[in-house]
Amino acid sequence: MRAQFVMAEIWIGLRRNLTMTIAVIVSVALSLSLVGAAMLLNSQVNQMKGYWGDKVEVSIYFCNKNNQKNTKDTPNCASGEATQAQIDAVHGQLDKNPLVQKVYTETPDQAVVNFKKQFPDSPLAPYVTADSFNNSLRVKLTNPSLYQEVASQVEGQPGVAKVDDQSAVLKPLFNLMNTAQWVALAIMVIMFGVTLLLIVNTVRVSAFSRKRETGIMRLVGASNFYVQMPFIAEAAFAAVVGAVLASGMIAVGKYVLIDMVLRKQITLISFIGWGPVIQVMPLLVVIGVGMSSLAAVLTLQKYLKV
Amino acid sequence: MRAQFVMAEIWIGLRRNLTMTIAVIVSVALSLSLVGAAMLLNSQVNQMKGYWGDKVEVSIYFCNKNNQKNTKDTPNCASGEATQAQIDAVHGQLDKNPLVQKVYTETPDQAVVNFKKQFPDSPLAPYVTADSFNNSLRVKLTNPSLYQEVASQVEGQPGVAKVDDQSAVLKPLFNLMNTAQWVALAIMVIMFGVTLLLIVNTVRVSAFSRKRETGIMRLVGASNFYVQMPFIAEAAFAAVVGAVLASGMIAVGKYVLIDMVLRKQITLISFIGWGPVIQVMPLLVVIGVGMSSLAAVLTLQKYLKV
Amino acid sequence: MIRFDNVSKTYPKQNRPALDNVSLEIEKGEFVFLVGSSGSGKSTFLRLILREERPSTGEVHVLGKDLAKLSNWKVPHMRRQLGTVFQDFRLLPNKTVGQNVAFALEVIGKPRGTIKKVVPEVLELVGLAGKQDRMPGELSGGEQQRVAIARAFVNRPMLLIADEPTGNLDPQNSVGIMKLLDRINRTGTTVLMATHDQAIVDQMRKRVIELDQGHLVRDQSRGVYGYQH
Amino acid sequence: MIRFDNVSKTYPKQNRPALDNVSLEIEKGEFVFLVGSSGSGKSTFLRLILREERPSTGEVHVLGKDLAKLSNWKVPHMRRQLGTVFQDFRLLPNKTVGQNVAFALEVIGKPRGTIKKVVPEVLELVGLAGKQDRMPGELSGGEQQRVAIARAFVNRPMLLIADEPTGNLDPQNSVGIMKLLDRINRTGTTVLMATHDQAIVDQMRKRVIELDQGHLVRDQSRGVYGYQH
Ligand SMILES: Nc1ncnc2c1ncn2[C@@H]1O[C@H](COP(=O)(O)OP(=O)(O)OP(=O)(O)O)[C@@H](O)[C@H]1O
Ligand SMILES: Nc1ncnc2c1ncn2[C@@H]1O[C@H](COP(=O)(O)OP(=O)(O)OP(=O)(O)O)[C@@H](O)[C@H]1O
Ligand SMILES: [Mg+2]
Ligand SMILES: [Mg+2]
Repeated sequence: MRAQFVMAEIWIGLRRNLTMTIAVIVSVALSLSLVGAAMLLNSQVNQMKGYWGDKVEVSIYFCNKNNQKNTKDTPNCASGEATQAQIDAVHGQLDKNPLVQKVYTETPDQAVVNFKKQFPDSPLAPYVTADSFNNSLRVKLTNPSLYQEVASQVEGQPGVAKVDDQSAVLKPLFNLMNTAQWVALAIMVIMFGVTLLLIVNTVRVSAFSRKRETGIMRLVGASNFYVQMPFIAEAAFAAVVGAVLASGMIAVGKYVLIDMVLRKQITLISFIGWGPVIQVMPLLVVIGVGMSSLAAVLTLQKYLKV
Repeated sequence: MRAQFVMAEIWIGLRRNLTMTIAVIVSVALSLSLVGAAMLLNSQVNQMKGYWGDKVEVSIYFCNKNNQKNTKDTPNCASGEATQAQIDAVHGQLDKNPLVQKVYTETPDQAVVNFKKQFPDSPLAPYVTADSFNNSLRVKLTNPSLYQEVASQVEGQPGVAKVDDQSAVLKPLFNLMNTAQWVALAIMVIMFGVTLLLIVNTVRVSAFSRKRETGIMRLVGASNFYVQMPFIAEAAFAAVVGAVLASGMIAVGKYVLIDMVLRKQITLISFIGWGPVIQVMPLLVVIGVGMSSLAAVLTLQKYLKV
Repeated sequence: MIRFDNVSKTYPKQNRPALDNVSLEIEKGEFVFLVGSSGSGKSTFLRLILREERPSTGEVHVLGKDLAKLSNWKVPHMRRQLGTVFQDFRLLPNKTVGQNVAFALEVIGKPRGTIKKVVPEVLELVGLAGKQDRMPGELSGGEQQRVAIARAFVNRPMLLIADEPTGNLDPQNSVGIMKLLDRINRTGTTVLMATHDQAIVDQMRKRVIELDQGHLVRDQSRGVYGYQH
Repeated sequence: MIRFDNVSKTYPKQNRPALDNVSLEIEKGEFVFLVGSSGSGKSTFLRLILREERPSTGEVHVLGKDLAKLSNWKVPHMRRQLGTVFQDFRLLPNKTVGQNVAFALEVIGKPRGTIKKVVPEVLELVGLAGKQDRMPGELSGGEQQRVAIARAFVNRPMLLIADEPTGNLDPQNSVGIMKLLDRINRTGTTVLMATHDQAIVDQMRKRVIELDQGHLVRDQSRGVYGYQH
């Protein structure tokens, strides 16, 4: 009985102000979809960080014939192409270094294959031959930030053309991704704020427009629960519908943006799948309902006194 | 006198509901800053499109020594490096083609210089020598989409290793930028909607809470102008303050994000300067005031009848 | 001054008309009581004069104008020539007595000099001289109704409309308000007052118009509240 | 039933107290008129009993409980034992008569069976049998006030509080309402009624409590409205 009556009251409240209800649902949906988008951007960035973080390594390039001609850039190579003995010596040193986790060798032929795999669309691709590359060692460190210690040990050794820290190359990328995360966070906070304000306003309008009912309720001794419930339930209902709409918008957005557009065009990046999207959806419902109920309760504290 | 009284009424209205006023200002500021950000993203994308659009051209690579070794990729080069006569023949044909706007030549030495300028951070940079490149012609077309006609004329001619359409390479990039523009537009529309709803709600609360005043005003024969002015002016005032705050946020955002972070890390892209930012600011004020006045007028049509 | 020609008014979603084919005329300078039991249509009658409602059929003429032909934006100007008083005073609780009266002039754009002059004059007329700076909450109901009358009269309207002005007042204060309305009527202002107050109607002996379920059932000069009491 | 011990009430930002050191007691089953000119503190007196306001000093006991010691969340339960009626009826315009009365039971969580049974009973008691499905707008003021009384009485409260229940009614309807309140009083319910209506008070000859500017100036059994009229 109680439940049925309360439901009926909520329904009347929602219907009475249909435009208002729709307005709240739409704005909650819009806000939450931006919140969800920000969360997904965050997942995407984390995924990219993980993907590239695994690949961070130090590269040691040995001299080849081309470097000999071009001693301005690689002064260590004046004596010509690096010998296998020189390469082995460096390899041996690295194997003994406790900072080094693993050492791979890459011959010029492997380098050509890797290059073509990594940059299939590069305008250079047709001209890349084994001559363009050097023998090199790829070193995985136990702690990438101690790169400098390994580099200084190896740099200037006979036959070493150049020591390259890939993490230095990836650093701008990581910074960029960090920036993207901050922007996403900022948008999220902004949207939280806007949604809260919207709901507070709406509950105020609702409380104003139903002053008569609530006045009578208090008069006849309805408990605070009975007086406030319809408002809170209305706000929560609008939030649930809004969150569901937002989930739909996010799903459509992810499908169109990532699956139909980006994934076909940017093959280098691994994009998020449906997992994070599906995880975000219940979160949106929880956030929406929690926020709107909270806003409703706080607003009603002020507008519906005993 | 009239003006002074109206100002006093507006001031009373704003002060009476200080929390409300602050809430509206904050939400207008947040919404407009997202609107502004979307506009700036649009400017940025347009700038990038212009920058790269100018560079779209067809490249014709002639055979060099490396291609001869690697006839799988470039079967046309079996007879060895292209002669100057072959190059001139192709050049002459292109000059006669009405689809061609201009033809540049690029020697391998120029190619090295251009490569190093364009990709200073590339891991290949130290190994790139004139040997890596070919003689090539860069062809600017009157209409880039007719690339295929030019390509078929030139392809397979003696000495031609490969014909490359740069617009094909840039296409995913343009698609990506178009996507970014759509996303920005969507965020903008969403924020417009949310802001409108917020202002409508606020004006409703304001009209509700001042029913007594407006009732008396209509009773004593105040014109609609006098009755509605304070509400519209309140909304407009909140919008102006909100737009100013949004302008500030955008300026700070552009400085921190673009000038302090991105510009240092991504040297390939030309970022927008302060021009578009300064253009957006008055636009935000106009949009904010226009939208809120409109929302106020429409809301009042319903809530304050003669 | 006021003419009703076969006026009926049915509110939306109501099946019974609130006013049913009412025709009457009120001349300049009259003092008219509008009586009738609750729901008989008194307030509806007054709202039609104020053009807060429009008749379903028939014509309402006020101050020589057919209200049906009055465009919306001209309504405020028409209302400036009428004064209105209600049972619940309708004062602004956060403005002083003087500000409440001045408000009515400010919102119709009167110059400040005029306001400074006429507000104390009208407050003296209604017997509130010296209480200009009191808040409505500090006054008795009778005094609050005097403020409302001052506000209605400050613009020197041709017609004063009062909807149960003594409904919230005790008998003593009611008598005071009636004396004030009588004084205003003597200045030439037409007064039309809806009331339930038998004692007052019987005592004043003015023209009485009685409505019953929307029908005009009596129009009597120098009448009393009802036949059967 | 009700006991005031040296109760004073000063509203915030007011310098004059609305009630000043009032002490009195009302016994079970009494019928009490609360009279006094506008602003004398009648509504304040009633609001203190309903615990819509709290006294500045002094103690208010209602139904044997010290209201000062009643925690906020227990107030609704206390109010269920009181019935309240106001001048402006306070009905819900978009619910039928029956729904308006049932509403009072639904919001305090009464089972549906009880509601179905008691609503027609109480409507018959107040003389509205058969009008269960009418909307308030279709009723006369007197009938609307009967609905409000039915709502106040449906829970069979010990105490019925009425703040000028006849203030919006014509004399005929007022008499009907007074007869109804008298009938309710005869069932054993204490009735406390604030009023301006001299005719009613003079005719009923019940206990009269008079307030003047917040002071208790008269407490007379079988009294009349005032000495000086
Ligand atoms: N806004 C409205 N919408 C629908 N019906 C209305 C409206 N106002 C009044 N009515 C109905 O019109 C009829 C006449 O109402 P009106 O207020 O004119 O009566 P009244 O004589 O002023 O009564 P009272 O003495 O109670 O003030 C009543 O039946 C009432 O229910
Ligand atoms: N909420 C309030 N805030 C401030 N002052 C108030 C408030 N309610 C009443 N007052 C003041 O308290 C005094 C007593 O008011 P109260 O409403 O109790 O009088 P009353 O006897 O019911 O008058 P009436 O016959 O007009 O209803 C008045 O001076 C009034 O202005
Ligand atoms: Mg009326
Ligand atoms: Mg009172």
